[in-house]
Amino acid sequence: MKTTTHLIDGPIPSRLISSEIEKHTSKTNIGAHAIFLGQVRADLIGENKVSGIEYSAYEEMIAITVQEIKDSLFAKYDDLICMHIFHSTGMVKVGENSLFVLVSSRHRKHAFRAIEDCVEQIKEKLPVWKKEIFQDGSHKWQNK
Amino acid sequence: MKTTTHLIDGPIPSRLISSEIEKHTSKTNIGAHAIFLGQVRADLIGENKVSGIEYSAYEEMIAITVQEIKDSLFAKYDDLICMHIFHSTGMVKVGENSLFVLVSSRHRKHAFRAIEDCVEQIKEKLPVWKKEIFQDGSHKWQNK
Amino acid sequence: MKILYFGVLSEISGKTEENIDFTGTISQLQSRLNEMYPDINKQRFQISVNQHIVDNTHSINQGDEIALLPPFTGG
Amino acid sequence: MKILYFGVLSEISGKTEENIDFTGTISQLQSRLNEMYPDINKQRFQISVNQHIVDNTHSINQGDEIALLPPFTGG
Repeated sequence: MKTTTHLIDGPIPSRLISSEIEKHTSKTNIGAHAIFLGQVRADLIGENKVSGIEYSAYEEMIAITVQEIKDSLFAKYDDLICMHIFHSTGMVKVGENSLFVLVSSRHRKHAFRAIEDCVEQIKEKLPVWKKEIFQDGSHKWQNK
Repeated sequence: MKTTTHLIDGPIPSRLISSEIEKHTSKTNIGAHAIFLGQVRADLIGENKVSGIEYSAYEEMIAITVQEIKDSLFAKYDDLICMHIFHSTGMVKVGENSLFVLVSSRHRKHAFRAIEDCVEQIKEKLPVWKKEIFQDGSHKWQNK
Repeated sequence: MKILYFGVLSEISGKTEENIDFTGTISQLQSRLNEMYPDINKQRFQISVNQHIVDNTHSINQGDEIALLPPFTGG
Repeated sequence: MKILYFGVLSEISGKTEENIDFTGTISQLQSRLNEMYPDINKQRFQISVNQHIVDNTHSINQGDEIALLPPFTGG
């Protein structure tokens, strides 16, 4: 249950997903992996189409927040074996991925519960901000 | 919403996960991917430790079943954009993956609902049978 | 008529498929199977005809593909 | 005391960080910010001291790292 906090400069490389899964081959008590990927949508805001999102983060606070999320998940889901979070910073274009969460458990039920809980906590607590960049070059800081 | 039924001979190659994600880069209405992977556990049955699982399937029936699962998911989750199922046949060793499900949706809620629903339907309806192979060479057909 | 044996049933019958001469209902097929492989009816299984699961009253035609399906255990 | 501006607040202040001479409570810091950047207090934000979110009564020491945090929008 070590804390590995990963900020990735630019989009999540798709090969990272495969390589993270491969790392779990030796953990033979795992029966289920659940993965979440957040992909940048070409949303239309008024007449402006999103071309990408620029993410910024408070790096020094992220490790603390990830540890809090981990502690809460491991307290709730005793079947959980490990979890990993990767978040992009900088520019991520439409169709690319900006968030990669992996949770692994003995049986599937807790993987399903933990993946959703984890993503909701990330949305609520992780000190990351998105700035939508439009095709015409303008931008908008996303507000909740 | 086409039916792509994939039986994979042996374990799910981890690079398949990356390559499937890459295929969705051009679908710019997708905001969320949820993935499930089933990994073979080194379970202890009595004094016998599982070394792998041998899967067999009724291939001709699988396409029909997958289409039924798809139809039910797309009827329930209108935010869903696509889903893909890959299942192993033959031998899959401990630590390797035998099931790979990918669902993609506009927003995350329906991806979370659909991935769990889909895996439960696979367990219930997909004509696949597992034979646990033990370290001493003996085997046991799994019974529900 | 072709008959497919899956899972533990392939072990009991000693084969994955065979052709048998049969017409009648699923109920009648089960009696026939009981004579051929007395241990099969100790197992729980469903029966499909041309890849669709059917009940005991269903009538089988020559040329149908029958399959004996133990509880599914994929995933 | 170091103060970090995130998200839209970095745009309003025109900087991502600066050092200011200040001791007092978070409430007093907000008054000071209001003088420095009148538009900042129109925004919703939380304040952290040394990476932990605090309330208005918290006292700031020299050497603390303060951050102004608009609502998080990661993912």
